[in-house]
Amino acid sequence: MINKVVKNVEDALKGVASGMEFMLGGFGLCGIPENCISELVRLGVKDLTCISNNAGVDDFGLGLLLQKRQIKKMISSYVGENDEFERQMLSGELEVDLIPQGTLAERCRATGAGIPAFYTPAGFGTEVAEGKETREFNGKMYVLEKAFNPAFAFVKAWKGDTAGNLIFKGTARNFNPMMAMAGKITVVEVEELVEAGTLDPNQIHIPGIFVQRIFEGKNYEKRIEQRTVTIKS
Amino acid sequence: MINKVVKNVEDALKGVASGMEFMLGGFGLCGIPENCISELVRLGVKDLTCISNNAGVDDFGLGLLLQKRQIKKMISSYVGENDEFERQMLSGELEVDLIPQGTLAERCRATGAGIPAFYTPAGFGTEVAEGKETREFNGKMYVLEKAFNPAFAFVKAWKGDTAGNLIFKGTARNFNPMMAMAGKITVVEVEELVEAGTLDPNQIHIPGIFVQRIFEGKNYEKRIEQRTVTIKS
Amino acid sequence: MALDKTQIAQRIAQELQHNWYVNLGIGIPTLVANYIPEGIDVEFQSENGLLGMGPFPIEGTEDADLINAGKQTVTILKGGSLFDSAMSFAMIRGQHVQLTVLGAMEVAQNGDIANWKIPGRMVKGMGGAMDLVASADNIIVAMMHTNKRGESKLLKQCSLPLTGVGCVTKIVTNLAVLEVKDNAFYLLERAPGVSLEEIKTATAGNLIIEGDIPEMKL
Amino acid sequence: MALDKTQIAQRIAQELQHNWYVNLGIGIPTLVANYIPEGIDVEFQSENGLLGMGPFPIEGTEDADLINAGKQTVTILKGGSLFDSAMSFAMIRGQHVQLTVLGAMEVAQNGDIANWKIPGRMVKGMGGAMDLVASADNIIVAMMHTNKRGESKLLKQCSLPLTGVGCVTKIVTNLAVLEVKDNAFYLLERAPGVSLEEIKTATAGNLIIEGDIPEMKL
Repeated sequence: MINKVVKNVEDALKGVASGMEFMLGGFGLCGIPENCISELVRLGVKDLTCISNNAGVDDFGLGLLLQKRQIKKMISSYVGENDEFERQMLSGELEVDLIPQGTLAERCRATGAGIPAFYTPAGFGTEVAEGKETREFNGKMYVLEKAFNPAFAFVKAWKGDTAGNLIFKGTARNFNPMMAMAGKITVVEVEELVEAGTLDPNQIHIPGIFVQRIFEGKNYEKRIEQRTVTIKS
Repeated sequence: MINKVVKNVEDALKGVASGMEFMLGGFGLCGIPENCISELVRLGVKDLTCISNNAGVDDFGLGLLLQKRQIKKMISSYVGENDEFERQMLSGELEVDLIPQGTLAERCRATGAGIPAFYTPAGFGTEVAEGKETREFNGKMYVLEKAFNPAFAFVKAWKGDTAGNLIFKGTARNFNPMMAMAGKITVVEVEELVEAGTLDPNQIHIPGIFVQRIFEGKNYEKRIEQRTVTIKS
Repeated sequence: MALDKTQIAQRIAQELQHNWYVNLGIGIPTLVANYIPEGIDVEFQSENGLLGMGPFPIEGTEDADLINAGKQTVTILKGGSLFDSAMSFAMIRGQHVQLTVLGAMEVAQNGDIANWKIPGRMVKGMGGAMDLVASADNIIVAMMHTNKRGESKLLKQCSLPLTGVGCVTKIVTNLAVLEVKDNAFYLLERAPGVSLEEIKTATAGNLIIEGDIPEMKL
Repeated sequence: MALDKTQIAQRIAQELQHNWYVNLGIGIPTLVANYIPEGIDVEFQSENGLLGMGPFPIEGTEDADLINAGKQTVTILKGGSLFDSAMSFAMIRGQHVQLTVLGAMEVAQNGDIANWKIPGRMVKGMGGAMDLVASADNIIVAMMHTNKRGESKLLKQCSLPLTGVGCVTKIVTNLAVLEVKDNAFYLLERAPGVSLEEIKTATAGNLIIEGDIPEMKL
């Protein structure tokens, strides 16, 4: 059994440097790698390109890196809910590449799966397709989209084992599995780290082969962006 | 909750006709839709195109359809272990399209995922790439491969619920999940059919949205092709 | 009288058919889930990775790990499933979702839709909208017939950057139900008490009125 | 003396490095699993959907739902995982597998490999071989140096239909260990007691012999 465990978040992020391209899992604040983001803030690495569906809120998630101006470019599908982001984008400090959410997900998967490019209907006829090859298949038009090449992927899982096998929970799964497949170095923080052999091999969402480093995270806040409830009648 | 249950294999295969293109799950004899294959034999439909990684053995799996000369064309990655297959192929009765296993798997996934085409390195420089578009990405050569368009996909799962959610077991998973995604009509036979709500939603391999018809199969033989064992010392 | 947002949702709910999987966008579309007709089984897909989305959780049971695409805490119904974003958009692109309902800033008579970007204003992103409109066969737009300045949102052609081309099949507004085909808006129903004249005035694109146009029933 | 198949597997096992994921083809490559060096952790990938493949099951415990790519009943080790074929080839194409060992009918000095088809004979198919050789950075071929008719299998160029182009990095035969680079076979080691002359005679492609060539240690 190949052991992927690292001692702590400091060891997990060894090799991280300014100017790098990262993937970061999560949808909104759900399933984000909180410990890795904190450590990126502490390390103070700059000029980062971050591939992440969203950009956090002002004081949490990727918003923390934006506050410190550590991000040069965001590659996302939706970046609302963040005033600092808006300020930096409108002032031109921050580059933003907006891409359709499904295209983002598929490009992440393609990266990990050795597919350099694929065709998708999303964005055809819109500015998203500008400068890209378009093509007809069976009477419908498609856009050619390409894989990424991130140096690190930072992933949050629910449970993981010492062999790097991962299980996600609820909708905190979102982009995390494909990003886990895509990192040249994939760093995973889990809520619960267990011994290899504990998890049912039939129920593993992402096999350990994709994971280079795993550690048990601490002090998860798991903030809720929109707390909507039904009041008991 | 949308209910996908049909009474039996007869109802499950309604609409099946000669000349159609099918996908059939399984790797060797592992995870094949035994009940659906028997029913196809009984129905006597002919001139079928079968997309399946393998072609069964002489007297089991797709071999049963070959015996009755119901198959016009096989699309597979490996068709050994079958004398009748060899005879029909060499005599020209049977058309065979051999494609790399990973390409087959990815083409099945692409079919279900609305990806009309993708690039893969497999087969570049070989006869598999003849007549296909090839292209360089990042200094490496790739072949353009396209999705299928099967009328039916026949899938075997371990457990399924009335909403069509599926869980596979062991290496009987193989091609079944992608084929389940790909069928215009996906028919699933399961060893155990349970009420919706019984399976952990976090542990479902294929969501019911991909499944049109589900039923509990009978009399599974689950033959082993190569029984290899360690003798206890 | 023109419909309010809740009534628009109510009218759209009448379009639901038995055994359909449905993706509801943020805003008015979300409200559609409250008006599922009796005897109709539908399942709601949320593109962040959830099928069989249920109502908001009972206070105190909300789970940060279970949200919808609008980032609201939700529940999952019996028979629901959880999956990753690649699988979620495989469902969408692969046309396994039978109906998509979403809002729009503009719809053109050829079915083009613009709903993600206003030049010169902060752009938040298209999220999953471009995938949804490029893939679905059946797209209903839920919106007000005119914008805040009183200008028609049903146009000969969109002036804003597009989200998708030639994709909208039906529009339900506060004034009317319209089908989009043959490069025109075909009026199907009027909001109760709303005159044809009112709808004509509010529609900048090519509006086709054939025969008697019934009032909506809510 | 020339190696037997078991010894070829034994020699290849010396190439295994700590923490490598390895895909072993059918035949001689399968035997490599029996000779993992002490202190080296490796995991075996079987392309039908299994990582952490273990030995054959104890008699009576074999499971029809747990086989390897050669359709043999196997076991799964602690820390192993099960997945579908698309995920399996995502691992392979995405270069997450560090070593692929497979057999061949012919290897050319430019690294081309032919191992799936003989014109005029029944063709069984390429299985996963084309994906493996097109994707892996590190491909070792395990084979006899010559075929049954005594003809060299290490050629200037392949005569049979190719499985992959310019991909083989190393060859271990019954006679020698060779590196494939710069359009030549570089002799690295001889089988115990096998002469350079014997290897030269059995190699039709461009063979480079630089300095002393040590004997293999098994």
